[in-house]
Amino acid sequence: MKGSRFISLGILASLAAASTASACTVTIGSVMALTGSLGALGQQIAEGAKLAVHDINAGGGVNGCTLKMVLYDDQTQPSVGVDAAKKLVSVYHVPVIVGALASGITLPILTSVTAPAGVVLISPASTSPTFTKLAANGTTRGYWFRTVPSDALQGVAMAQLAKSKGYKRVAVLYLNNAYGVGLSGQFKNAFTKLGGTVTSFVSYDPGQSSYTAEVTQAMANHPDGLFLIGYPGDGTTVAREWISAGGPQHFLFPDGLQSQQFVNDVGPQYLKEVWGTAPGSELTPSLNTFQQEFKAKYGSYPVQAYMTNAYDAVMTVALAMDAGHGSSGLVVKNNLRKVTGLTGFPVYAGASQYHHALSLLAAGKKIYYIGAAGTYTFNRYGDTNAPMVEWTVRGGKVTNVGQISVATILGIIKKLQ
Amino acid sequence: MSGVLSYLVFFLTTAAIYSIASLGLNLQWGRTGLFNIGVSGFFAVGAYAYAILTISPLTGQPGLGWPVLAGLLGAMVAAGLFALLVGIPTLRLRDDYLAIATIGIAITVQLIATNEPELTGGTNGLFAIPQPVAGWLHGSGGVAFLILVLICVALVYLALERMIHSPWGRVLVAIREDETAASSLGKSAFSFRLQSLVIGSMAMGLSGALYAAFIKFISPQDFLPIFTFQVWAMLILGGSGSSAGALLGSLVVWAIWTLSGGLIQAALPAKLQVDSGAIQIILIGLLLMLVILFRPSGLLGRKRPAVHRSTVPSKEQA
Amino acid sequence: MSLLQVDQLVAGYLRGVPILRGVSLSVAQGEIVTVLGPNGAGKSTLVKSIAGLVPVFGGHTTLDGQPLGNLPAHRLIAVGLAYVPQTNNIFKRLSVLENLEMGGYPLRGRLDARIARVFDLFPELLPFRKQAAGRLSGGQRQMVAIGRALMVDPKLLILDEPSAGLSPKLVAQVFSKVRQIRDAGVTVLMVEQNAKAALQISDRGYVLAEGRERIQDQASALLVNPEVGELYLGAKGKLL
Amino acid sequence: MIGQLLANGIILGATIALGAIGLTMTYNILDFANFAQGELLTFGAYFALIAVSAFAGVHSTFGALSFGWPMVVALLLAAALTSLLAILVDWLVFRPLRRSSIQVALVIASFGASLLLRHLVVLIWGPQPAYYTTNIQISTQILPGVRVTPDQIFLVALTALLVVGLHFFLSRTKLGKAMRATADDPQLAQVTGIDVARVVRWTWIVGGSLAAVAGVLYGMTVQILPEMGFNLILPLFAAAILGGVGSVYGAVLGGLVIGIAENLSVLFLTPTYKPAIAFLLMIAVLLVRPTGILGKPKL
Repeated sequence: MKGSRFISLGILASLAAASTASACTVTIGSVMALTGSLGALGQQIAEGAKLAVHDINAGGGVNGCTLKMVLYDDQTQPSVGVDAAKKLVSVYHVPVIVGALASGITLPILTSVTAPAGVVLISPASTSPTFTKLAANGTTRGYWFRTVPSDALQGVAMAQLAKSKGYKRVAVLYLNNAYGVGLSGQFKNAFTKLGGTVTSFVSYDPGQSSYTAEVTQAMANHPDGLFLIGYPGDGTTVAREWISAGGPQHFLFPDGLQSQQFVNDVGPQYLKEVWGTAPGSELTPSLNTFQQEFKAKYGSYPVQAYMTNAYDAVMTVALAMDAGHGSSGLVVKNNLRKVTGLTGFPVYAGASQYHHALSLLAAGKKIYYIGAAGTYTFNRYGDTNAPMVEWTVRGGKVTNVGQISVATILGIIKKLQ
Repeated sequence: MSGVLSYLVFFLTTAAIYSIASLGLNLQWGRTGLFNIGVSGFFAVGAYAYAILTISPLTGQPGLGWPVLAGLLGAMVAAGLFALLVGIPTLRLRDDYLAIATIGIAITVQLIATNEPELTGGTNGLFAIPQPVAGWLHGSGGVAFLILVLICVALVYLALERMIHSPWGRVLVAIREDETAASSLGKSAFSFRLQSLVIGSMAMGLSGALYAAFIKFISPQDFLPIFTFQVWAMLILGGSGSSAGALLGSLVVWAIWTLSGGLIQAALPAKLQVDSGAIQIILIGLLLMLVILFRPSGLLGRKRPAVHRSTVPSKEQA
Repeated sequence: MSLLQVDQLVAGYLRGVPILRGVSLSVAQGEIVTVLGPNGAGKSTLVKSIAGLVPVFGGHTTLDGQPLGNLPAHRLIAVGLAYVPQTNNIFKRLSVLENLEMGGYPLRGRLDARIARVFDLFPELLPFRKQAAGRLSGGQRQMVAIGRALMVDPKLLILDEPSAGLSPKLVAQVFSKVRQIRDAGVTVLMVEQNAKAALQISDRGYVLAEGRERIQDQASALLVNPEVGELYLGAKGKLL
Repeated sequence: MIGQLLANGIILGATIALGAIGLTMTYNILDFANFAQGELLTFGAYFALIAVSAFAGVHSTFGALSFGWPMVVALLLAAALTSLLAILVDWLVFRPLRRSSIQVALVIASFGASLLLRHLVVLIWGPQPAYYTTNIQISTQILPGVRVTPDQIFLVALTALLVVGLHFFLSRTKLGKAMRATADDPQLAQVTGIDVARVVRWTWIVGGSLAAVAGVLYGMTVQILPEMGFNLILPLFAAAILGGVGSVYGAVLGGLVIGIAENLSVLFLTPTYKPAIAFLLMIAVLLVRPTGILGKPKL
């Protein structure tokens, strides 16, 4: 392809930073929303992923090489995200892309870029059930993983939590996207089967001029409390309008709203009775490590969903590369399950733990990574089961207060069928 | 195939798909003066029509499993019919009312795509969309599809050029320049404008169908108003009124849109990286405004002598 | 000495495509001068270019000895020139009174006396003073337009086809008002299609054809000039 | 529920009306659809945020309202700075384009300006929502089934006051009348001796100030977000066109109609279809009355 050299040079020059890797650098890609509707959440998630890169390099790198992560903004726009992914795959030859966040962007990247190219796509935030369908019909070719569970688990967990806290009549207000539709449906189904009543089931679109109509509709039929599904941003406004309109100040919040920023913006004085769920585990020391490191590096730690999942995604990918002594997409795909699960020697988050993992691997030991968001057991569709954390707001702070194990959730699901 | 070349194929495919929409817009705006800022709506109708017609019902989605060629034609027909539906009530209105109406309709289309899952897959979108010529030139990394798209571009280009330079096309320009004069010549301006809207929208529908086939997945998020802005930027930058300008503009604008991301990432200090998206859009906005300000006729636009605003008869006559 | 002096005026909408190709005319203090000509001869363009609404490419125009050059339209009022366009010559959504007030916009101080003078001239407008001007009849609107122009006490009043679209009875009424205005001391330059009625109240007239003045004479002479009738009517069909 | 939805509609409609007044005035005088009008609302809200944060230590509230003197200062500052911004954008972008006289370029440029300004907000203030105060007012029942907050009553009252004030400005002052005259017929205004450039400047000031107030009121009762103005721009256009471009009272009426229709629509449709209501209503009205409800008839 001599003729293409000139063009290649031109593009390389224009990309400036491309292919300047030294002899021993492993480059992975990341596509996340840094602007657009998910920008607020995405910026923190990206910091989570970057922290993992930092820890990995501090702990010895990947197969002795420096790990580098090229991060692209998808502007919360599918065509831009797909283009970014294609660029990462074609020009940077990345074996792995961490991302994207919104399912609507992750899906086209998966179908048109990463799966055909044999590149691992591992998302820390895309919870749509569609991925499971795609994996089942073979479209993903096994190159798809996510470090968040599908919505199905959380819906059930939340229904169980609501029931155990004595809620009988719950209004549901959900964000009208793949995440909100999936989670709200699962919740409604499970909560009804558990004997509760969903008094109103109202969707809202982000970027409305006002949400009063939705809130008014949700408040009809006298609910005990509100299950609000969304992200900080629009979610904050909806919550405030609910409070302002005189709705009962009893809230159920999912992972998307597990955010200190959200609590601060709504006003902790109104969030006295809050029960939340989120995938993860409060029991691991990894979360502590992550929080401390994050605070040390960025000044403060915003409790927010998916940051830990992004960190874990990068860590598991690096460990898979180490375990497989390579850095291709195939190596990652084949070894991700070997460094996760529940058997072997546990390793945790942080640079020193990563270093420890390297020595265990060098000694030929089987390890499993216990991440900041818990353990991971990837099934054949790339989905993971995760325990659910119960969280609440105590003294104005987002606090984890309990855990619902995977076994419990699966038990409930079985019972309900 | 070398990585850069493979990306180039990908890049060209996207730009070429955009260019078909921009050719359609050139007929509507550049030649007829129809102020359509609902391009994303017609694009979406084409994309969904193609997806729904061709997706195999075996995937458990709303799909008819038609052959891809029927899907492409169906997408054009659907977009054309939709344009007819939109055009009949709005084309008699003032130009900028048409603009607001079309952008409203684009949003309505997006809302329908979001809220009618039985028809459109809703927010989960539609996947497993068949791609024409996918199996051809095996291992070529999409060159076959690029060739198909380029053939479509060529066909649309030639067809539109023929129309533009026919007597029909000259009537369109006459209508754009002076509607009263055109009507007094006995031509029904409304009917000509409607034809132009429908034909231009069919090109947009084809563009949407090819996009769906290319990405193999569509969801309501693909059809945000920013898409319309991108297509307009392509036409304005390339040169409104010129089909060749529309093609060149698509290439240049899409290159700016995608490459500037990498450049800005490289240029910014790590601390500001999360702001890079905002900075990129600010720079793109700035660049476009500079083009509009300093080269209003675009790169290849014909320089029409501009009529002085102060001499344009007052609005009711214009 | 003439109040308005136009020498070899070249003007048009686009540079290189002049509509006026060297027009000269003069209007003396206290005169009514009418510009006639077939459609497309450039009559309206002539008055618009004097009023600063059409770019001037060549020639020289003075009012009361002061060069007008390319002064913007809103500055011409101060020089003493008021212009009434043929169409769209009133603010439709403003009341009659407000229309007159706008006529006096460049002036400082109270306008009551001037407004009263306009109503003296057009007493038939008085009942409609608070009504939106757009609701008035054609003849009344023409009076509002002229009244508005008179608010600044112009030296020269330019009227672009004041009789357009009016019934013969109203035409006579408008022209008699024009006469009254002149008698009050305002010089008038007008463009007319209605040659006969206009010349009857005019002192002098010009006939324009193809962007140049073709004939100029006393109004009474033009009325009987066979060439005028022929040019006027003969050329009409051809130029359309 | 209808009473509550109606009240919500009036509250939203009042905000839309304020924003649409500026839009309808510039639309008519400058003869182009200014898509950057929404960003004037956004900047208004953020300018006020600067002032409110600067007075963070001052504890002052008026009666039952959530704010006090700092907000008054903030409103004035927001109006002044937003007017300046509007004039600046006009001077840098729209004025040169008015000279080159390619109409669509103006609209596209305004769309570009909107994009640019919106992301400037993201860059300066960040993408997350902001609030003037973390206190939330709990609504009280004023009529059976109708609950509103004191701030919302203030919003409607201030809007009414501003509309009445604007009415006096436009019908009693020389500048106001000149504005109406220029809107009616810019060319005739020029011939009449009105300095149109000056009127245009004042139009931006009036429109910008009202947009700033609308932004602050919206920020006070809903949220402050970089996209807030952009999310409102389509209802603003619908209101301006519905009421008849150029008519101030039409814009107010249009705003109320849009606000009420959007809110009442949830009785028949899922609320996610709400944004479409404004357009369908607009198109329906235009089919019957192409110049809008209070638009000037073709004469």
